Amino acid sequence: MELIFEIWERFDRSSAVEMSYSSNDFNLVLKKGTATGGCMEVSPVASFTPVKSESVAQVSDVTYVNAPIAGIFYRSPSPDEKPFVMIGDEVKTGQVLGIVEAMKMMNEVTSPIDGVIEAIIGTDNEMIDYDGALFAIAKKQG
Amino acid sequence: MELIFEIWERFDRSSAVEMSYSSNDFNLVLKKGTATGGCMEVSPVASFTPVKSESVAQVSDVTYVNAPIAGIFYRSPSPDEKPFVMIGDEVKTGQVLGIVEAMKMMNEVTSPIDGVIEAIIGTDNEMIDYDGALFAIAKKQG
Amino acid sequence: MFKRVLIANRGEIALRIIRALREMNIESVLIYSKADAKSIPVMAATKSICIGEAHAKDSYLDQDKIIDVALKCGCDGIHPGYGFLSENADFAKKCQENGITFIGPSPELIDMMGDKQTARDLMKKSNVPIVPGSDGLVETYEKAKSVAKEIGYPVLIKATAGGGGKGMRECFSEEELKNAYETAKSEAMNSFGNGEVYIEKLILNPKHIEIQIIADKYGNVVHLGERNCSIQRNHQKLVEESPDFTLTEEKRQIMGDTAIRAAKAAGYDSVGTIEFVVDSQQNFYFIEMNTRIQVEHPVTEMLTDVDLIKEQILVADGHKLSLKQEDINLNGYAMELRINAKGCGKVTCLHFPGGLGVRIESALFEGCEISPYYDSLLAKLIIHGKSRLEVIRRARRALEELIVEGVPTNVQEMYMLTYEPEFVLGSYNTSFWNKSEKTIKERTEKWTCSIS
Amino acid sequence: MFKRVLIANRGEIALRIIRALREMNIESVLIYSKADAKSIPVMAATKSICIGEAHAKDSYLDQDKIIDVALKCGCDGIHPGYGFLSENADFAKKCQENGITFIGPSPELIDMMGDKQTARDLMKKSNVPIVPGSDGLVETYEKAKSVAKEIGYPVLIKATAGGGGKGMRECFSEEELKNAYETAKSEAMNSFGNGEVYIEKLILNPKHIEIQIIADKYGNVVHLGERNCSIQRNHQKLVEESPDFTLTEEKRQIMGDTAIRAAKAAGYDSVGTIEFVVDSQQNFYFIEMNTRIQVEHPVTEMLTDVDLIKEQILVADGHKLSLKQEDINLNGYAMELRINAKGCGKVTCLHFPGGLGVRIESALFEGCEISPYYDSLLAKLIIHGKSRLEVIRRARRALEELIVEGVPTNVQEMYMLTYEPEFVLGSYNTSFWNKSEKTIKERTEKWTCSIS
Repeated sequence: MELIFEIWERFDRSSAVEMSYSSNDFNLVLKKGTATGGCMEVSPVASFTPVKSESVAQVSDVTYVNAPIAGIFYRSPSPDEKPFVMIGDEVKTGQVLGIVEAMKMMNEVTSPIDGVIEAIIGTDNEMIDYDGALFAIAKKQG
Repeated sequence: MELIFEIWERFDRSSAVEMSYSSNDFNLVLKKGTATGGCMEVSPVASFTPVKSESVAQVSDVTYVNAPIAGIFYRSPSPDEKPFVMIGDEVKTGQVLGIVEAMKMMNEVTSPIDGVIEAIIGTDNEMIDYDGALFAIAKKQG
Repeated sequence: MFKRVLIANRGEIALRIIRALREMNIESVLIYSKADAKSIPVMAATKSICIGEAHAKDSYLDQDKIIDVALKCGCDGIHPGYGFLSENADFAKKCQENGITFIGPSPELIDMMGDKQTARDLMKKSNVPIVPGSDGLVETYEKAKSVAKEIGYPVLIKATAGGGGKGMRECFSEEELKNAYETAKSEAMNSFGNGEVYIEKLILNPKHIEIQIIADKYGNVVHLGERNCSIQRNHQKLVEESPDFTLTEEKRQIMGDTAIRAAKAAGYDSVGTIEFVVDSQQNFYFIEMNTRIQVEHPVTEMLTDVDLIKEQILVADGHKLSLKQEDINLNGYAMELRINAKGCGKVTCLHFPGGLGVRIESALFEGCEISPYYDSLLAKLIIHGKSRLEVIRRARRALEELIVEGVPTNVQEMYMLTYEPEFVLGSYNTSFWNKSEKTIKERTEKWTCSIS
Repeated sequence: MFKRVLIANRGEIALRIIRALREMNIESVLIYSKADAKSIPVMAATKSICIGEAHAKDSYLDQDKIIDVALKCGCDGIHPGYGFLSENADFAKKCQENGITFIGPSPELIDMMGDKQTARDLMKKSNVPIVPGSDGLVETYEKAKSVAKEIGYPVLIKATAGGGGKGMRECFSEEELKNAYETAKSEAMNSFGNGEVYIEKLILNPKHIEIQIIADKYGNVVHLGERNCSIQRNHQKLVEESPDFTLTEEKRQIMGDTAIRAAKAAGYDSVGTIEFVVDSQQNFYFIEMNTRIQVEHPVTEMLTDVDLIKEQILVADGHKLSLKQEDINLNGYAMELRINAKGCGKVTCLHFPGGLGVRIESALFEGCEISPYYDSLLAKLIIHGKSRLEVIRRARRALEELIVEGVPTNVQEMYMLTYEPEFVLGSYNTSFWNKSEKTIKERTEKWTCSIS
């Protein structure tokens, strides 16, 4: 019995969360409070998480077009010209929607579907993250 | 039986939230109420919480007799004499069950009900916390 | 050396003492109230005994119960922390009578320093500057006039029976004196049935500067520099720093020597603090001595690398002071920011800052309950750096990293405070909070959103 | 002064650099991978840009993308941290070509020190002791015999094409030499198709001791004492301490001066570390120079009160070193314990120790995911104290307070390590972990149970 208590006391003093012991005479299992789930929500960083894509995930039948690379997002081919697309425009698969400039390369961003521009999420002339959402396109019905 | 309660008491005092014990004679599994649920339960100190009342709350119709003061618990009036009560004894309201010695005063611990001693939780001759459980008494039926 | 020490306290200071004991290989026995059952000190101590209900009088102030537990658990020392029984001479005496070492000064010293008039007399005898005054009652206007002339205007007329500002009059010139004297007297008579008044010099907007000292039982005393504790709200310190940015090296020396003289005169033998007010001309006057470890002791620890709790325990145990005055160097700058709760609740999210020059003293944990029974101190953020500006910038980034959710706190106010020009310049005095509170609160409201 | 610095790193060192920049009033731009989107550095930086997928080659090692982001964001400096691009001369050169200051030494210096033979030659010329050897190929047994005789037994025969222990033979006497020489040669021939070998003195169970230096662009160099990094598992450091407990003051001086000489010979101009092996007679031999900030730099910071990251940034910006050798005092003892993950998962409960002498460097938070893509370092526990024993006891109590749940860690092993007699005595060398691993693991298993 003394042995059990000695083990136990050591266990308490240690930061172990779980232990088991078995001998000819007995088995002993000890665990400390490691509950599961629920905790991540109050984590300090949950609050600074960029949740753009998630926050708009409720809208169904919408396809997001994301940046293929981190770079500067341009809505028009050159400063003097009109934007490639405006909200409400119908677009075809493969149609150029914008440009992301990175490492002196102009990377065209094209539409993956036929649809209507629902939202323009990227800001013209500003840095966009890799895989950051640029456009939301509503699927054309029927 | 004494052994179980000694283990039990140790469990309550310890930071473990769950334990099982098996020997030739018996198996014992103890868990604290904090092992499940949300985030508060995974806090470092939740594990040290004495949750006596919760852990035994399943057993119905049992009344706990707690220490009125922090002190040394004595099961008998003097070292040479027999304990006031043994497990299984019938006790009457007001009957002396034990003594807690504090500040050179002998504080009698009496039964609040008519019943049967179900468990002796306090350890003879050892320090007991203020309001720490000493006895469990099963209410007399009828 | 002590074998087992009982800690008659709670919260961060209990944890601080348990840590020191653990590092000294001394066992710790913590007494606690039912409200503190789920607390880190209870977990961290070698043994913890619940002794009563939440109200301090039933637990942390219950002297007999505490002594009883100490005896039953075989403790040979009791550390009272700060607050509670730390400056209670009766308790120190009871420890003594029961053969337990009270980790602090003797009951006689606590008594002597606890009595303002005795302390004042002792200091005067020891050539420690005290706030000039009438040294006794001023029975007539004529005497008032001569006393005021002697100590110089402005003066303060105070009723011996006074309190809460009643029977107290500020007086800036002889023209005002007659009226002030009579008003104070009659107000005191009306309010307390006792018209006795005395006169003290009025120190306008002083700095509150204290000198940390440590003394052993053999008459050795060293001082560990000053702390500027002038940022106070209702006499509650909010920020403490060391060294004081505007104190000259010469004045620092003189104040340190004076503190040592005061401690030696008292025959002091533990850690303690000599508190002074300092006027705008750097004249300093003794106000009182704290015969305990103080909340803000870590500020001094950061500068001197002296572990004050360990030293306190060692000198209580009869060890000779290992420090000599010439060993004490004030290294860089340090500041303590007190993070206080402004209400109760459960801490739902907790994240402490870390990194170079950041020390946290706190017993908080995620999920803990802030109860209404005890003081509101949640955490002490102690910042150390090479220059005062580095410390301020480090404090800002530490406050930015600090997250305490679920309980309203003063974190945002402390952050805004670090941007107040007077604070940045280090030229503030005890009027700082009253002057700055409005701006700080407005800015806090403007830039943050309170947890509702 | 820099206006905006890009940090090309992650985890605790990214946070360490962001904090320093924040305290210097310099904006920080962090590049990060998708795996690190929910991380404290991403939150703490002034601006954070996701540049690619989790694999380092798509993000933290993608030089062109990093340079591009730095240019687009108007950064005038790039801090590479440690690992990743920190010792990549090409990257440093690209920074230079794009008008961005690489916060580290010049590409030429990185190249020179990265090439073992060039570094060895430079050190030899500069009178820095190197491990004695054949200085080139040993073509015949006769030459082997004369070289071995000259440098003294034991010796190590190494294939130039060798690796992984193949083509390597230890040899303790001339009797063993012929066999060892022939075996190494034929093994190298069989394994690598190249039978060329050279000979080096075999240093048995050396200490791994490194000297921290800092240099500016004007030829000023100071050293900041040594770190003993002999506790390693598979060349991965686990514990680093300073000062080394067994090094004589005289030897410390000589090693420090040697490190300065080595840095000056190289024309070095940033923070850096000169690594030595030290045999049981305290003979020391240069092995390599690290041309970056190291994981264990906080150990030195605790002793010297020098903020190495800030100094590194300042000298990179062309500031003259503000430190002089005579200003550097090693104050007390410090130790770093590396807390590593032994698997992946989500941190479900986190509690860091605090209090006097405890510094945490970590980007952990409750709820964070430990991903398999990067190194396993979770937190650095840095302990400072007046004596080595105080540091060890403080480390124990800090490890007792530390809670990291949800991810398997080495916390228990580190705790058991602090009780190993050889560790407590401070007399260990690089053989420590191999000798002690079994005991430590057995004890860890005996007293704890791993999370299954």
